[in-house]
Amino acid sequence: MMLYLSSDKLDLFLEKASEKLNVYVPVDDTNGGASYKKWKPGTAVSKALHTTKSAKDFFFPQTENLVEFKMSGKNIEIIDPRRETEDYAVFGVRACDVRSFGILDKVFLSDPVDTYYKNRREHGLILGLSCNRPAETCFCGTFGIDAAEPMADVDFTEADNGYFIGANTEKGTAFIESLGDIFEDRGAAPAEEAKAKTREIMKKLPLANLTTDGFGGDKLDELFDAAGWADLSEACIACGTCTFVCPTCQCYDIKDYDTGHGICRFRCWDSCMYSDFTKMAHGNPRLTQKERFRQRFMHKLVYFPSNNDGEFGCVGCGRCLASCPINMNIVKVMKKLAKEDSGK
Amino acid sequence: MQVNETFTPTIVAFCCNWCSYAGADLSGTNRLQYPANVKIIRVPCSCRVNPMFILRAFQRGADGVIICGCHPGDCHYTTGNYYARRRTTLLFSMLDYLGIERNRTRLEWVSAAEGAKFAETMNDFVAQITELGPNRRLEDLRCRK
Amino acid sequence: MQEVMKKRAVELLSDGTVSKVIGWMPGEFSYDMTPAVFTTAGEIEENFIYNDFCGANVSKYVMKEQKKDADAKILVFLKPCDTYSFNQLTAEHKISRDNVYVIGVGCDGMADVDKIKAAGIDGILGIESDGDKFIVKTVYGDETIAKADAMAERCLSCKSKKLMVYDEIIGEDGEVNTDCGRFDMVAKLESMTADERFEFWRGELSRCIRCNACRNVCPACTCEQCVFDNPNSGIAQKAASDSFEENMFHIIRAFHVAARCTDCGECSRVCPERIPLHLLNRKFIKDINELYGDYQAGDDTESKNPLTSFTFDDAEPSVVHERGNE
Amino acid sequence: MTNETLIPYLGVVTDIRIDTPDVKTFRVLTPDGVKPFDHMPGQCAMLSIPGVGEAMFSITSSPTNKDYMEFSIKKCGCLTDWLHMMDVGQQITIRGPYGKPFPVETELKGKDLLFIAGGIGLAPLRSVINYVRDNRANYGSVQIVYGARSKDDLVDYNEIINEWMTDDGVEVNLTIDREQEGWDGHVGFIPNFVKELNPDLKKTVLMCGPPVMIKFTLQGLMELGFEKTQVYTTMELKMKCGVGKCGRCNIGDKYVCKDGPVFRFDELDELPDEY
Repeated sequence: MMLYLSSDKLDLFLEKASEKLNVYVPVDDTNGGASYKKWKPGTAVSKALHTTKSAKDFFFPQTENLVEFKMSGKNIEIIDPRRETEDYAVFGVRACDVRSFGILDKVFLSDPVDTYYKNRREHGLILGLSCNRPAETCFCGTFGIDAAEPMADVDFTEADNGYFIGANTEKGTAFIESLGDIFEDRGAAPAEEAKAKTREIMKKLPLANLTTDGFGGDKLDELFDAAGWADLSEACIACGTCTFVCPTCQCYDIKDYDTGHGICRFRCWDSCMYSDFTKMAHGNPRLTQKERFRQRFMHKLVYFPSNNDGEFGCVGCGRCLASCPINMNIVKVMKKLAKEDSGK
Repeated sequence: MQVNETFTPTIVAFCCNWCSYAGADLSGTNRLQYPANVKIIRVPCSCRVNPMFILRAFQRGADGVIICGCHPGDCHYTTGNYYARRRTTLLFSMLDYLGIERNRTRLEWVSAAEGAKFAETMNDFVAQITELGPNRRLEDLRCRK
Repeated sequence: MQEVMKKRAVELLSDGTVSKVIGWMPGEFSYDMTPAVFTTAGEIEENFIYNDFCGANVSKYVMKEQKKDADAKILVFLKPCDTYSFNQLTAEHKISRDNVYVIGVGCDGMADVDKIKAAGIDGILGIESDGDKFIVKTVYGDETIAKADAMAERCLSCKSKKLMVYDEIIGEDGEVNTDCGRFDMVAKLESMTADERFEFWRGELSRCIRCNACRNVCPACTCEQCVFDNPNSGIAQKAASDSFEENMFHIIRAFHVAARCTDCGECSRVCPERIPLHLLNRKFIKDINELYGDYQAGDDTESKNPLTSFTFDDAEPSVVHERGNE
Repeated sequence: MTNETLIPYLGVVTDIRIDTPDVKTFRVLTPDGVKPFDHMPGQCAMLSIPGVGEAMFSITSSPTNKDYMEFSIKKCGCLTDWLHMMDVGQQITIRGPYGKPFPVETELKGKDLLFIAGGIGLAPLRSVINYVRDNRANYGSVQIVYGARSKDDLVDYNEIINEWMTDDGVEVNLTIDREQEGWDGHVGFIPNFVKELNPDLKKTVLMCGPPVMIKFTLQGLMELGFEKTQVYTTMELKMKCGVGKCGRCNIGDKYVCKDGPVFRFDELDELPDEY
């Protein structure tokens, strides 16, 4: 038996949940994309497979103030600008994005812990939604992700004109229980059927056979020196689109901003594709776009697994495939390098 | 837009060194009054005013920005103000297009001999901005006190 | 078309007219072509592709290649809108025309896969062109969509199908379309109240993630170092931190290309958040046309840019205050 | 004090010593007048002037100095320009210590040590040299090869002359790049000087200086018969966070701020050549 919520009760569920915490749902933008917005009565939940930006914003916002300084003469006052974070829930997170949180955790929750991230992470509740209509750009299976089982705090599976609901964590169970009797009990068969159907579709997608063979922490030397990087990076226009829509890209910059009445030190997303990413007073170790381009993919396919027990830094969400201005992406990189490798 | 009775706007005036800056001087020596909340920034020519200067003035808390240059034909560098005229027109038009109140920006030609016109222009502009209220559409929230 | 292009590219490479060919190579799906530089006939035979989805403006790659090797002879295939950018780059001395062999490619409008997806077609396995339709094979079954419905937004208000610069033409040259309605949306915005315009632009610009794609792809953005990347400019910011930053970035970006923008529409095409950035550029074009006389950047390589010229009786900036809606 | 990594502590500059025309040494204490934190030789700290910038500097003073912390800083960019302009009493912010130190308590113990420094490259090594001098019994002989562009560019010249050179069991070899009036010591570049000195192959080498010096000195050492496992150096790349998260100071899979800045050359050999 599983908990079941019929589609027409989704608003009721969101309303009940909103009484307890802030609930964010994907909402269609004016121009065809989707983004997370705070749910209010009347907000329509988007049917889109993906939001344009990933859900990493919730824990690692694009810009956040780290610390403020008041300057007077030779003296400095240091102020911690943080306020108490409110509890919140994010609805409609797909399996790939759920996995990406685990990857971000490995960076931000490893010693020394990033308290800004941790604070947000702890206050957040993830309500996953299994995919039922994956797109051709999806390749989460390559990284061992099951699109049908997001494994979030609570998973929602669309079937039988409604949602089948299962909690995976204590936090999720407590949340579901706290909502009272808006759910009904039903046999899990339709949910299992829907999941099986999704898995079938995943197998038929064009990228279903993409593998990570030939990549990993032990491949550093041969991949770093691979001949393919020059051709692959040829057309790159050095924008940060891929890094900013990526759910696992976590590089950031720290900058100071003079507000006229103090200094606010903030961090913001940064991209290894930018020429000033590694630029120092005495020079730049990554002089051309080839090196910068290589860094991004080496990080995901080699450096990250090397430091994290073989786990890759990509979840196969396909956002970079959809948004790159010149259609260069991790799939093309993997295929070209693998081909080159086998050609040796 | 809420109009606050006690609101004193901050005005940034970019003044050309060769005319309106001297015009401001003249209005001072003639004891003509203009509000103290007009902050004058001296520039070598009205043409030196980069659109970014105007935006950054708003960012740092200006409620209105006025550019003062030599009358067309009188530019110290012969043609600077003609270029300035085209550029400023396009920028003002863009700000208007983005929904920024169109009266927050102005360009006036004030010569070195027009001390009275300078004071009059400033008084008028300050009154206009006071009526508009504080700049909220082009402000940087981080800079708000 | 693709076969003719391939044939000419191979011929020009083999007879030594050119040493590099700028074109497109295929992607993973049938719609994600990547601009590429070919140096051998073999590469062209194997990888050169041209179809309805080759929308990227490759004129800026000519500049990039010439930077690497100023003397290299380059063959480039340009669509009508690309030829305007090419002309403009030549006028600004960013491209040396002498070392480039331009093949103009006739164009009836490019397709945009986002439009196909917006029509509810997803899980795309393959797209075939069939007359005025696309047959789209998907994991969820076959679909058809009229080419007109799949056409990129910018092509719907195409200003000109005329090739402005070429050494030879493949396909058919078209005509300038003065009645393309490309300013309709700008005019519509102008007729709104200031509050409505503000709301509209906040809604659009607040999605900006400062990825810089619009800037980097723009054929008019050719500065060695952008003012937004210069730590000494005081405005170098990577943050999309506040409504002001977004406004400022986009105003300045559009202003810096004002009167040089050829209205190729790349900025809107590449925006991952689908912000209609071309509406900012078109506003400048419309204003310039109305105030200083019709001017089309990239028409030729000789005429004077309206922002580096003037007349004695230009309109005063107060003209802004006098027209349209407040 | 907080245990937040990205929120710095307050520091006060209590003394500024002019070492060379472009190097000054800053003494830093907390506002309460104590040393900001303990560290090991080779570790770094993030110094910042809010509004100007924040950057990583190696801690020049020895951990055995319990009273204060020192940083020798060369003027070469935005932040360092500012630091050079400031007066005693200026507050700055400081966080750290970051990175792995030289293995003074493990691999280097009991070894004969050869220090090779060029220019401001003495800064991180001075911390080790003084640590070794203060724990003299734990280490074998100490040889220091130090070179700079001119006599005026030798950092800590007085300390070298008055303290290091008078120590028993410490051999100091100085060199400058070009002949100079008032200089009767060695003239020539460090790589050649090291070869001329022909140091004992049993020594362990600690090296820091400009990249080109490191490259050629390493070559020279290899020619003399040294192994890469005998040579340590300390690296620098652009850093923002200092804790291996901001993602820019990596060489391959190693982050200089966290896994470095001290590397043994055989470790560097395994990393891609991107520094």
